[in-house]
Amino acid sequence: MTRQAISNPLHADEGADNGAPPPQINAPRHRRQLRIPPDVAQRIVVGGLWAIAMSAVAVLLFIIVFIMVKGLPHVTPEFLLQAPAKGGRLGGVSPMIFGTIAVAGLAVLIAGPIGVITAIYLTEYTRESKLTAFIRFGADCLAGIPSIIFGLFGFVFFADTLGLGISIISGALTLALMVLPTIIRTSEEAIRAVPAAFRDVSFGLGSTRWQMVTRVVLRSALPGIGTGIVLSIGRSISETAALMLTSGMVARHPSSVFDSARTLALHFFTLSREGISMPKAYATAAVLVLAILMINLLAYWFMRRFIARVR
Amino acid sequence: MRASQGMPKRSPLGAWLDRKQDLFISSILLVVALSAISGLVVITAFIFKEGLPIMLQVGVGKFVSSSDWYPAEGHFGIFPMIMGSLAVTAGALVIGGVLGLGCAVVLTQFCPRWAVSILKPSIELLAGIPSVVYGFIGVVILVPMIRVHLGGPGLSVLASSIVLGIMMLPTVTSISVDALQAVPKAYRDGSIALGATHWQTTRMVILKASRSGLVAAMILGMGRAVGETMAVIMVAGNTLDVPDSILAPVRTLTSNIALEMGYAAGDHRKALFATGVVLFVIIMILNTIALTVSRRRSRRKSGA
Amino acid sequence: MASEYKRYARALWLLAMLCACCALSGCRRNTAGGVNVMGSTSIQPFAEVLADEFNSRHPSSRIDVQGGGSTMGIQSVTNNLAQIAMCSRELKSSESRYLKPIIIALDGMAVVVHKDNTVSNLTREQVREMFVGNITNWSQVGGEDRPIRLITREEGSGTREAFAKLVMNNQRVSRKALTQESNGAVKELVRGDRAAIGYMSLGLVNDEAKIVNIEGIVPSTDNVRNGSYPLVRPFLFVVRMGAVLSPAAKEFLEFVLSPQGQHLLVEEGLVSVL
Amino acid sequence: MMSANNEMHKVDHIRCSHVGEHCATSPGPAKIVVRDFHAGFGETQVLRNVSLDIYPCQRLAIIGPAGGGKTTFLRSLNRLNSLEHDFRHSGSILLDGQDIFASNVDVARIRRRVGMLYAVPIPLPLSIYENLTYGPRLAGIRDRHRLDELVETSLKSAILWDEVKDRLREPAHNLSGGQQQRMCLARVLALEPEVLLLDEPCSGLDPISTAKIEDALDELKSRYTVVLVTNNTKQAARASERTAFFLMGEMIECGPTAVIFTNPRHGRTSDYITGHFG
Repeated sequence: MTRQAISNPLHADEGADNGAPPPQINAPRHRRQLRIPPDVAQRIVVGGLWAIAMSAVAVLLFIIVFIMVKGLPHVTPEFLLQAPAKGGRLGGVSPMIFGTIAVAGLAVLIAGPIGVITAIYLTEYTRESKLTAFIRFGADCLAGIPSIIFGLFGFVFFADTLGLGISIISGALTLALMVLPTIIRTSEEAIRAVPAAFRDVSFGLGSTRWQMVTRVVLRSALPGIGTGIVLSIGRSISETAALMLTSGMVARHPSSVFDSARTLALHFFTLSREGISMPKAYATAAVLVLAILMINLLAYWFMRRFIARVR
Repeated sequence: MRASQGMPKRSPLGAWLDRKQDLFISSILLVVALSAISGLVVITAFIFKEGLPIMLQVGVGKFVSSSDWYPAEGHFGIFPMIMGSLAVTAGALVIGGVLGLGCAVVLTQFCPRWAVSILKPSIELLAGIPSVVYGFIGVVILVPMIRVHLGGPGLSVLASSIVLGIMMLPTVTSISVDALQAVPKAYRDGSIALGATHWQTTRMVILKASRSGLVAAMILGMGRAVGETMAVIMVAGNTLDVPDSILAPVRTLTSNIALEMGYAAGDHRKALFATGVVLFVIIMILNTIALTVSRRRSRRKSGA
Repeated sequence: MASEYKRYARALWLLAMLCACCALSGCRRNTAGGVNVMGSTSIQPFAEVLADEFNSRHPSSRIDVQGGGSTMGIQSVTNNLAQIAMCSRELKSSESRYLKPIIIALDGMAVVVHKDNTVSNLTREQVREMFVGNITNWSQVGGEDRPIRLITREEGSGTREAFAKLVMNNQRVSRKALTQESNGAVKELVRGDRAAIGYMSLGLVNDEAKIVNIEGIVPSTDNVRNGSYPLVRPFLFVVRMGAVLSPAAKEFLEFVLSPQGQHLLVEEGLVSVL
Repeated sequence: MMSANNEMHKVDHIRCSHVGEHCATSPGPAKIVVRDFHAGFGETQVLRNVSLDIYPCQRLAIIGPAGGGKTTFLRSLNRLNSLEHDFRHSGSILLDGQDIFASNVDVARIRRRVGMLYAVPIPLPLSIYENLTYGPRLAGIRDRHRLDELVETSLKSAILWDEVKDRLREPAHNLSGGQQQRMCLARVLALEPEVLLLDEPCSGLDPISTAKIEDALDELKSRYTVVLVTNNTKQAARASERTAFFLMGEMIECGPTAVIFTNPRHGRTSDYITGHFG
């Protein structure tokens, strides 16, 4: 019904085929049956869509407010600066803040360049072939493998076989593998969306392929690539299962990348699920959410500056 | 040569390098790409190597279709988990897909600029919230709500679908937004010029033109939902029965793996890897379906 | 503008290189004074308390406590990634051939129900019939008319294995039972659901849930220690047979079994083995 | 075919001496020599047996109905077609006597010497200044003053300098369509190319912008060899010394513009010019 109403103005001669007088866009009320005039449909749909978008924002606000109300009262300067004691029942989360930054940061530093380069290779340096389709397919499939399996792989391969031990670097490498499919796919989509004409022009002005890629394609694909990377940072920060087995649970300031470190998410998980201390758990969650809030805002601010400069 | 006198001359070596640059860079990129891809291949091989033998030993058919999961007694059947994963993912896709796509359409089509600058980052922020926090809030808020108002244990397909739907929303939205934005403005203007309303244009022109990107968004979102572990363990209930309603508790493939991996040894552990293999295959099938659907449609379109 | 952008890029590169250099210069896996303890997530919080205390007494040594689960702990000990494993289940026969278990504490297991549940005593028989699925309503054991909601732990967890052995006589737990992966999760469910029954580590129960007496016996520390309370499981530290432990590891084990160490565990709600 | 070509040469030489006043230098040997050039993509044959000379400091207009291979021909002259993986060709194209398809050729250099302007303006997502310096920078020019100078002279040549001299740092997107196209022209000129390829450069523009582009081209003809593909026969008549007519992948005829438009040898040429088809 909506479909008909909608398709009519664009195929204005449709009605004529059925012997009815040609419909006039200005007089939609006289059409057959229940028909919603397009402008009304537009209003309904747009209203509905806005409701959907608003509900998403409402969920976000609810989560943030809930965590903040429950957790912020327990977030004190000492909480941010002290190491935990008594299995987390006392003390703070400073080693976890550090560990989170180290593990997630390192993971994205590893996976980001590799993922983007792979995407560049797949889009700009090879032709569409069975192989590229296969790689894309494999990446999509891996995106759905539960992180615990990545964790086990990381434990067996990085920690044990490569002898890196249960350490920040093992955790970061495992996380890098986990987010790699996402980075590759989002970068690929972003690069593909760059108009082909830009490539033509760049070549026409005497660029090599590499110059074309770095100076034109990457620049216009940057917001899309950035989205993928921000998503990956989010995923890295919030990961628990894979890190439990690779970067470990030691609640102490690490002194090198070969030390074990516990992340905030893991700390929150232990505190809340083992029922050790709810106030500390909420406080940890509050710190975690605040940190993510800050990272996103920062990334967003950078991106906007960049886009403002480019467009 | 008059015209190019301003251009610096290259040494013969430099010129040769310039000429061969594409080749060099291409091979360097190839190495990096191959290392990334080999990483992905190795982990795939790892899963299959650990999981396939026990699966063949039990018998693939029995492993997939039996409902008896008693690892201590050597019974390995994951039919309920397969159904559980499918149910939860379908629910999540309905919720997350509708929400995510809705958000993307609003963001790209019906939204003033200032609102985009609030909406988009908040949706991306949702992606950064740890799954344990989602699961935790699910347990503390959503589960009691379902238990009190709808009955059942609260831990249920419905709870997991809602939590997963919200978790996949940012993935779906951000990729859909990119796809929708890639549609040339001329399409939209052209349609509006033909008298279509904004919504008609969106529906008939923009959504169609960006279909492949939207499908990719759904696939990636679905991948996130199928593969999510921690939040699902917390809110799904993890019973061994096939769920008979959306209020029934459910165990998914991922939660099966993550629940027991920490303690499993021997055949039990291998059976959990085999669960991973099944998960991988399911995702493969889902992706294949999605790919062929989008490809066939686009072919029919271009043929018409 | 382009050069400005390039300068940013260059600065970023430099920074990244610098970070890499720092990270690499810090490249030393100091296993010298470090002891890895890895395994069961239910023992982990207790082990952390022990390690904290030990580390503060011996600043030169470092005890690292990792989670991962009992099996991961045993695997790590086997592969030399850790010196001590924490295990909340009993060793499998294949494992006990080359591993040595050390009981560090006993953990009573409490059967817990909702605070408002009127049932306060159950026999082992009744608990078993509930978890098997033969008793399905609280009225059958003298409570309100309300279907019973079972909450169990995941297959393979130490708590579940102990429960299976001590209560279930190795009968299967009903398929309808909700499975939770931690003590805290069981507690959270029981706290909110009037129909629920579950079991968890005694040391972690607080006033949010109600502990049921088993066979009329109150699950107190004393009753656990003197053996009259039936639901007890050991917490194990596991080392490799014949492995040469580092001095720090040895000292740590000694500390755990010493009165001070045991006192810490008792404070945390466990039952001493002394 | 060859003999026809030779004939044309003669005609051209005569003609060129007539139009000598347009040219700063006298028409020496051909700048670009195309011989027996065939080209296609995959299974599709697009160009058949094209032989053509393009003389320095002259404007050659290529006209013909759509699908005649004009653009493919143009894109062959700076090897842009080689970017398509299924592009194949035979025959030769010589630029100053050098085969541009030879294996030891620096393609980027060829493209700098043979600049191209597209049918629609395609500003790169950069500022106006960066757009203009894009090519020179790639060619290795780093000197700030030299770049500034190039920007100014090329913008002046494209008759755009006065309109944009105060907004060089703005994104090029902000310009109007006609201004964008002139910026694109300036961008090519900044490379100081020897040959200019223009692919229907005015097809999307209003008459005023078209006039401005044509004015700019008129000033440039003394310094550049220009190949202009156009659908607009009037433009071809106005803005070229010689004209070639392409039909269905073949070059039907080529000669002085005045001759082609008044007294073509082939019936199909006159049909096209008088608007009977295409």
